[in-house]
Amino acid sequence: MSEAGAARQLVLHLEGYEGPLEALLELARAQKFDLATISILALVDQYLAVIEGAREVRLELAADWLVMAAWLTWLKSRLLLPAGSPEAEEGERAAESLAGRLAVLAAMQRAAAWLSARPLLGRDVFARGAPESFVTIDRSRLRLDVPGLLSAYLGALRRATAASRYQPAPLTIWTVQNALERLARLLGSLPDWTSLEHFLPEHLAEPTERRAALASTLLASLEMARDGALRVRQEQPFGPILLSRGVGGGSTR
Amino acid sequence: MSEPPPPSEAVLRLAEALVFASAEPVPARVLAQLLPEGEEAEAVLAELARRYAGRGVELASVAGGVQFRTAPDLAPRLKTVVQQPRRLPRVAMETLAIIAYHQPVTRPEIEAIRGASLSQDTLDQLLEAHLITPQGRKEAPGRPALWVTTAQFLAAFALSALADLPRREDLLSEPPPSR
Amino acid sequence: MSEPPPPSEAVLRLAEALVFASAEPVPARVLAQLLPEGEEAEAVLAELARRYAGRGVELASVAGGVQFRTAPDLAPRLKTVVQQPRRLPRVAMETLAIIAYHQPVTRPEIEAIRGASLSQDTLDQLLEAHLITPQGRKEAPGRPALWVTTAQFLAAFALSALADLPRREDLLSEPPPSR
Repeated sequence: MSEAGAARQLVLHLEGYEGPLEALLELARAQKFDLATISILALVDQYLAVIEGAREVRLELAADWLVMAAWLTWLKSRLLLPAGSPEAEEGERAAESLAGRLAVLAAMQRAAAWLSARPLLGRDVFARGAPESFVTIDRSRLRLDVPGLLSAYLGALRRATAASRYQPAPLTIWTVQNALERLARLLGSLPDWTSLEHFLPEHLAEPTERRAALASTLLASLEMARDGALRVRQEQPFGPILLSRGVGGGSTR
Repeated sequence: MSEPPPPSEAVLRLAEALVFASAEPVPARVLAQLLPEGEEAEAVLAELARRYAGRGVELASVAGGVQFRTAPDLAPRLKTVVQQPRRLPRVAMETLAIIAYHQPVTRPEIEAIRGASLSQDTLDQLLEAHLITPQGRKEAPGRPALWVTTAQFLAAFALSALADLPRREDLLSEPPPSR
Repeated sequence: MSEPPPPSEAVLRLAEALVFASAEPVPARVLAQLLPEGEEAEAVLAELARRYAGRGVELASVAGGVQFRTAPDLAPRLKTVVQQPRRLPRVAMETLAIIAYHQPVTRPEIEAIRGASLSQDTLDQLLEAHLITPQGRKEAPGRPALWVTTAQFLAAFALSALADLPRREDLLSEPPPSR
């Protein structure tokens, strides 16, 4: 009876809580709130009853409330097992950890209440409305030093000479089109699965150029795999990407 | 050991003027720079606090210094004349408490403690009030920002240091001590 | 007519807090709104002024009201001047260095060395700081002014003579310092 009463009350106030953990804490408070002796099992039952009740009223219950309900159902199944089994111990640990989280949240709520009860500057106490400043900042002097002078001189000379001779280094971009042509050319000569990297052009020294070429080659291989000209395989995340000729042979240009 | 002589009136006037003029809490060492040899800044401030006790304006120890503030009991009557900021919502106060006790702390850590996601609004309210500030990043995936409380946080809640907060152990069981 | 009774301590505390917390001078009529029946705002402020007379902070009558002000004799002792020397902007520093190494040098020559035009602003900054001065004119078309560094330039950089600067060859034979 009292349980149902608590449940109904919470249904009405579901939106008043920031999240399921806070609602659980509120339910725990209803159990006289001693986190050391709190009955996690009773708490789980109450929460599940609340969620069940709420679902009857509103179908669109937020995901984190349902995730918590699912987790608590799992916890309950563990807590009901005979003591001593590994599963039961797992349940005990999870229940302890839940009690610990509730205790921390309760402590932080008390801390917030303690802070709120303090005289707040600007609300309960006021500082001087018109403070006087006696600090004058003197920025009339210059900070000068020889290293600064020299580096400025060298900077000016360097820039002046660079300006007269500067030529941007040509940036080699291995386009998807390049990669498609190269793949088509090389694929026919390869009997077996071969790593994607073997299809990169050899002359790329810069790491950025290599990475760009890798991306283009991957795109090109996906393009060709779609047409059935080749097959692409990767055994595990971040593992090497392997290519081989398509079963259909595909069209090579 | 003999009792040191009480601070001179001239020195008390100077300290009074210095603390009155300043917009921020004044640390004892700032006063010390202005004092003649042999005068102890701490002793001068203690005497000043004694003289202002019970008056409409009192000397409070906050954020590592001292600051004159109106007496808390006068607030209800002053409020009608002096402008006041709006109250922080409960969620913001809880988030502030979590940052105060767990700093430096990341946003996901705050969210884990509250068991709810932290809205941008709440973060903005605390930032706007200058109560929290980011300080560095955690060396973890995504390098999330680490949050800490500010000196304004101490000043706003009349704390002289973070150590003035109730101990965590005390918060875990008993109701917080009222002061 | 009988003398009115002196203001109560409670009323003096309130007035003290109000004047302290207000950003603007407080007119007697604003205080009057807060006072209980029978208390004269003028009399309260007069008594407050009397109590603060001679202290580090005094109650001053200013435009339209009263305000706490630092006692005039203490203000000079509280004054601190914080020296924050400026750095010369990069362009000015480069120009100064070119003049130091190539003097006497004309403006077009400076521009040729920097590979950029030289604004009057930059020259003015250096002239204002007494670091450079014109000295004669070059016998060339347009007779452009020749620029040299001054004695103040040497003093500012703590050099006893221009020869104290590293030679150009010393600077350029080595790779430029990485900073």
